[in-house]
Amino acid sequence: MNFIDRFMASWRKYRKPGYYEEFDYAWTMTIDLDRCTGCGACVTACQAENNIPIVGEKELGRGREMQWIRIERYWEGEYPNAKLSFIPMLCQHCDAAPCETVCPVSATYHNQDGLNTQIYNRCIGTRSCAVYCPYEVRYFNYYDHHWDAPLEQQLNPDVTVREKGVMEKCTFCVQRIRQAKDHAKDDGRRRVKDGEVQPACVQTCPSEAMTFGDRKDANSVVAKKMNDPRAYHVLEETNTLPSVVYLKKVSANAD
Amino acid sequence: MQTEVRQARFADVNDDVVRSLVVTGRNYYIALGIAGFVTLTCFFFPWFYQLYYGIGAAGMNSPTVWGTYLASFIFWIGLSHSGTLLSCVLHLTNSEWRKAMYRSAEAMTFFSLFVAITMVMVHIGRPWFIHWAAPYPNQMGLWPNFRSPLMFDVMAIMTYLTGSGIFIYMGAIPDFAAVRDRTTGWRHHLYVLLSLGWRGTDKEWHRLGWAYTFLAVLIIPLAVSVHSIVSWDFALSIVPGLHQTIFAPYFVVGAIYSGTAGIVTVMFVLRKYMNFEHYITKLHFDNLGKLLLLLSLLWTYINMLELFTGWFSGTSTEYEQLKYKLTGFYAPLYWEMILFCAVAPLLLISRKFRTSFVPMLILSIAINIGMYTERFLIVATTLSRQYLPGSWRVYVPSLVEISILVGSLALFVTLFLLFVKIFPSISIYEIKETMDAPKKQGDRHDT
Amino acid sequence: MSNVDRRQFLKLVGAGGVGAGAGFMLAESIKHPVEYLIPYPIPPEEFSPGIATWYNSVCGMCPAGCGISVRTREGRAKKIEGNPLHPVNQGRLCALGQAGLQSLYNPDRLTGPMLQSGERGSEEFIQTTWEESLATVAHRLAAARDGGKNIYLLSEGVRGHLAMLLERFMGGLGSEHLMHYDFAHPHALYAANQRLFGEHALPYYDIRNTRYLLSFGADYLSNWLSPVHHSLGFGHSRQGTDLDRGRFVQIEAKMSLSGAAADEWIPARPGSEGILALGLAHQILAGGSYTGSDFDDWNAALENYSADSVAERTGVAAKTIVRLASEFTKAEPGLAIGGGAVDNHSNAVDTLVAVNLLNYLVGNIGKPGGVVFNSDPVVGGPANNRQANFIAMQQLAEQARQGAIDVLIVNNTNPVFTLPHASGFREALASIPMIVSLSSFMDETTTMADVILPSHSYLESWGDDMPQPGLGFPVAAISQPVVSPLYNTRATGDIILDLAGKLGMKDSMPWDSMEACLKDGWRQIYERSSPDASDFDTFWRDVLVSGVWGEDIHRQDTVVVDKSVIDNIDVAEPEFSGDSEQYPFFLHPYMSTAMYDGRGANLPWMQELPDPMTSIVYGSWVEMNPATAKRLGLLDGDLVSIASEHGSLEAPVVIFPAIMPEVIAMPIGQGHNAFGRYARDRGVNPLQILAPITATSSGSLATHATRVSLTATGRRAPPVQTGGETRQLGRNIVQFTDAGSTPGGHSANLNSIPIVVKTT
Amino acid sequence: MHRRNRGTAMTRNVLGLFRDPDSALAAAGRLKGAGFERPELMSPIPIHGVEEVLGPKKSVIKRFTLVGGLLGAISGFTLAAWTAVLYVHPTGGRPIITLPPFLIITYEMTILFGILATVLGFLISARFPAIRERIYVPETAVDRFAVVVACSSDDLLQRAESILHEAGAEEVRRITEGDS
Repeated sequence: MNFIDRFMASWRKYRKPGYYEEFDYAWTMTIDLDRCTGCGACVTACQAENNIPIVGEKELGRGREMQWIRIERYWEGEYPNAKLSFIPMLCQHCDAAPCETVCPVSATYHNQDGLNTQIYNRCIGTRSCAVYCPYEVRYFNYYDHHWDAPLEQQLNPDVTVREKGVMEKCTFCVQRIRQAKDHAKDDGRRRVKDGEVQPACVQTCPSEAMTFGDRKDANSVVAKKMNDPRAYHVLEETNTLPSVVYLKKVSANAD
Repeated sequence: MQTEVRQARFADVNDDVVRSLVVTGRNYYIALGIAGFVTLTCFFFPWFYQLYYGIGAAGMNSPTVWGTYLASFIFWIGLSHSGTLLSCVLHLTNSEWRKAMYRSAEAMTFFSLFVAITMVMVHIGRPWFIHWAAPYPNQMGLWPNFRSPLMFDVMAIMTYLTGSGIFIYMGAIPDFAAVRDRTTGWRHHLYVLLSLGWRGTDKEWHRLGWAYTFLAVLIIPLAVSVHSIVSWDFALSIVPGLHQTIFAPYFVVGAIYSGTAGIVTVMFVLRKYMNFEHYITKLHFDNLGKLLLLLSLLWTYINMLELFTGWFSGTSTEYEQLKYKLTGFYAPLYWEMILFCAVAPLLLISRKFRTSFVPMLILSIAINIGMYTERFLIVATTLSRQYLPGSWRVYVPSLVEISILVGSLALFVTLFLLFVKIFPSISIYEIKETMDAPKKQGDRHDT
Repeated sequence: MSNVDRRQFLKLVGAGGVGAGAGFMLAESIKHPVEYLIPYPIPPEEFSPGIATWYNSVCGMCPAGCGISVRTREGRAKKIEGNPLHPVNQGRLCALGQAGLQSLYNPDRLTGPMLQSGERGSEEFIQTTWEESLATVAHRLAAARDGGKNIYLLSEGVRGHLAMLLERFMGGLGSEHLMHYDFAHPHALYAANQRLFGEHALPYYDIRNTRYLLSFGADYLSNWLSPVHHSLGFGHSRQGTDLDRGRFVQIEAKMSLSGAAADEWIPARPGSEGILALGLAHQILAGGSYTGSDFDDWNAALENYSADSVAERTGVAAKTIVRLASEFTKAEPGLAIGGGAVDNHSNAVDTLVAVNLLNYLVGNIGKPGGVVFNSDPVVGGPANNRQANFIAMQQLAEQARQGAIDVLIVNNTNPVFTLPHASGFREALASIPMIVSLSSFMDETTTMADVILPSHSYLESWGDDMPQPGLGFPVAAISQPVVSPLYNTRATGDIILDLAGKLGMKDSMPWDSMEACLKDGWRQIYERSSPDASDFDTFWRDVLVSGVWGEDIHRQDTVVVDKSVIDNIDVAEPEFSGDSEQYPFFLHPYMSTAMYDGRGANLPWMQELPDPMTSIVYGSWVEMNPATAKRLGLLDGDLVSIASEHGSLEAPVVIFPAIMPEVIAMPIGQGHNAFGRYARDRGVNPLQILAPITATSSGSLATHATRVSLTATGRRAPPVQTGGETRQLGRNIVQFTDAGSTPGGHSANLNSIPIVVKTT
Repeated sequence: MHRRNRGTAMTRNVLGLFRDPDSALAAAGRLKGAGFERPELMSPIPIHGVEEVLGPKKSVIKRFTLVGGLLGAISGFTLAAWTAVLYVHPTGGRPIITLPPFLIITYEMTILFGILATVLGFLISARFPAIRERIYVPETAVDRFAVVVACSSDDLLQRAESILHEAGAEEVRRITEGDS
């Protein structure tokens, strides 16, 4: 009887969907498209922070760019009323991530921070996650990349360098999040303070279009921004429950 | 038909089959040599090159991370649906005409599965870790992710490989016994082992019959599930153009379609070069032709459905996908596929066509080219046109990919050539069953 | 906010990976920076491996002078971020600034002093020692000085104490020929300010607090003056306040990054922007909001700038002009700025005067959200009066051709690349007997040098900086070495001091190192600032920790425009080279964040940073209107040859929806034939085919005054693009709303530029 | 095949070779009728109607298949679910034990085990592989049909021989099956 109870208990536990509501954190990024100028500072910041390889002209020509965050550009209208809009596109760290379920070896899964993690040394390179991702933000190492000496001296020791045949993507600068949590622990705090940790892109954004924080904390900036009427998810219809929230651009002919 | 076969006597069957095994002409060695050489140069060499430098050797790019390798994988899996599945169905419906051809058909299944699995190895980025996708206890305490459609694949294909392997072997035990007594040297020993000491007693026949039937019953749903699962690799994604409920039947039909066409090709070759004219006859081509016609119609129907879904959905993603398929970068391939797989097979309406060998051969090859194109398009068109237009990019296979595709064909041929020298490539006892057994007062032909 | 005070410094010290150790490190590094900044085999105890150390310094990638915090681990620079304490960029940084790491660790850096072995431009050099090379140069300089021959020093635009050192050095050599050369220097803007406001300096344009920005061609978000600061202001004005959302209007012939960010992009005929500005001024006066005593004078001066005539001359609809004028007047405050193309037409000064006039007429001079004048730099000399315009450069070339120049010292500037062929500058260099280059890269100019004294990267050297334009209040920043020198190079200041020593200028330059010089100079700051730092060393250490010093002083001056200026206020028709039949197109060369004036081309990150507007990486291209392309039967990726009276180039076509049909645009920065593996032989340099037309009364090169012709080559060379389809196809990826503005709320004031404390 | 008949005498058998299945079957029937223990038929092709003559045979294979299938179903689901719990990898917002995919795994494992069990059942019930020597005449693999009957005594041997001859056997042999 007792056994049955225990069994049923754990059965119910493991049958429960949406476990991500019970994670310690729910790291969230908001991107205000009305502020974004498309300058690309975030792109370079990410490359510097995360040891993203220099792919080279030839490989870029073959469509193998490696930028965990990229600026997509979309034109509206024709001359003289053409308008250009930018949208930074990075891993959305979806709570219902299509890429996670498809990986046969669990190389990508949801961790306790609510991050969509990519475990490089577990990846066997089926590339299915990249296919399943509707945001096209997973990048594959088609070759072993190298840095012309002494460029490699710049490599960030907190981040690994990926080998060929491995999928990689934005991590929300998990190394910084870890560090922030350690500091919090050192200071005897249970949780990381809002604004205590920022991914490289958010940190550098010149027009302060991006904010980062924990949406579980109702007072956090991101939580507030998520209540902004302009807040929306890209590709809402795919129901991936992204952790990246965009704020609508205010259209020119508003007034 | 029967008239043709009646001339041959039981003994001749044994003679023919044993000859096909032990007597080996120069042409065979030349063929084997060429096939082996091509396999080595076009398959293994480029593959090792790719292993060394990375998947970059192939032409895949950022949105289109899947390419011809996966297309080949589906293609070979599809081809594998010829044999065993067909053979099982025909066995359960006791269709006489099956018996001359099912052995080689099943062999096709087995080897195309084998090639398909090697294609997976070629496809993935770090094949040296492929064992991580197998469920085995390990010091990491990590198990594969059984939620993944790719894991369904692993399980299904492994089962299918085992199943069809056992099926083909079990059906061949009596034949092993038959050739065992006629061969010498290493062959004799080999067949002694393979035949397990078969004597052909009524009890053994009885048990074999039962087991064989059970296997057949088990393998039919298995085969269907295998290709459904392969289709789910795609359909379970949310990629516009792949995320479709029709995919499972679509793939299964496509698989049987290309598989049947494959059988026709192989039949032709066996008949021509292994002197099985007596056993593989117009009858078989006629029936296979009818089957092909049916399948092509089915296939066309499902294709039309797919187009309709795209058009009817009205969503930008699906609609662009459709437009791209019909008029985009890959459109020529699409229309080539339609021509080969939907239009050309209509010729099969005429019995004359069905029963003439060379045209059937040509058609069957055309169909499989078309079917390969289909698989390629399924991967290429959809992946290069996904949700974010900003990341659209076309994909063109690299030389390495093409060479590996050719090489995989050669690999298949090599394996098959080896097979026909070890396995009785037609079933002796079932051929005999199709001939009418000697009657008590039947004419006594001298021994 | 008084001085950026110590408590904030200490907060910074306490912050993140820096820890007390860093404070100590900094204190120590002042004594012997080199000893403490080596990546050690055996780290000393106060240096714990795995703990990042942050150093605040000044970005050297462009003249904006942003403050940076460099993250170092085990003595190696890992990441450059903005210095949160620095009021210019407040912790933010542009792409180019972050790529500074790659100029430090660039594989093509010069590793030691070299002497030319082959003939000029052959790039054949032999390694030598500092002693030898310095001796050679010193001897040569001494000889020239004593022989009364001409010595020229051509430097990048330097500020602070380095500028002062150069002044004294040239003074000591008895030479007047100290020239600063920056390609992007807004000469015309200075001249315009001189004419209208009577001061030869840049004011502070307070984009942050403006509610309506009228930008005449100024790409203020990517390269104009201080892009990062402007971006901050842009973001804040857009969504940062409870006030009405700031509205941005961009007037230019080709949509720039700022144009894309703007709410309204208005194409105006090239060179006619000034006329448009005057047209607006006319409307403002008509609107009657201007109540100055000189109203009538203005009215008279602007009478023939009615909306219709202006519309006819500029190609901007009359009703648009009226609307803009009224919006601009109503906005509180509105701000008009001019730069970029506007700064580079033959009538640039007139135009910019007209633009400034708008600010004057709506009375936002010296107000938050308006034009605020800067006080003089606190240390070092004012650097801008040394800036050499195109005419000066041509004179230099002329002098050289006449053999009147004996020694030319080039400090880290690359005129051979940025000046048009027509200037004959490169050839002129050939006839200078002795050229010394202090560049740290083998750029085009350095290839012409006889002696190369490679200078440190800015991340290896001491220096200080007063950002130009200032922020309306004095700011000074220290740049300090964050890593030990990688190679056998020396800081520019130290090289100058060495030479000075060898030339016996000890009395005017008594310091034995740049650091000493700085410390000396900063004593003034210490003294003038209310010393809540107990003693100078504490102050100095705090300054090093924070990397920046500021003071809350504001000028309260009112501008009165002179009658004479008013009377002959006018904008001349722009002058172009080449007749409109043979050369039907206006060439619009533009700078980008990544390449700037070409200095970004040797940084892989910048080469791989997709151009925001076209997503192109590596290489050059020419942008044209779809209609134009259609008319010429050109497709994306077709290779065309662009010919001016002074040369021709080949580049692939990129069809660009937001450019005037008679204008074609080309990015500046590629087309190096030296400058390292990443830059060399890649793309083309549009500057080289420019006509040597100068802007009247500023003498700067009118880079937009060249007409060109297009001819298809029949070949294709599609540029490498990272982006695909550029339309949304109704997929609502970028979504729009009109519920953007939230009215009401407090008014911002200039002093409250937030000083964010970094928490990492 | 002479090798096959070496060894010390244990039981003696009579073997009759026929040219056609019907007469062989008839002969077998007569022997059975004459009270011999169940004769054994050897043929190149399965002979139909054996059950009618020599009585029905029962095969255990179907039980094997059934048990194997069930076993497979259980172990399949257990494998998926238990390993998922063993090392929890939350993915895609799905529950840890996700039924639809796990049922597919279950399905495949059911069939796999079913197949293996069937084979096992076949081997066991048909007494394969043959370790010990068995009576065999190679002609039966070609076009002859043999009836083998075990006889405990000489007169039984003769009777069997005579019956086979009457039934029209073209050849009758005595085979002494021995231990090998």
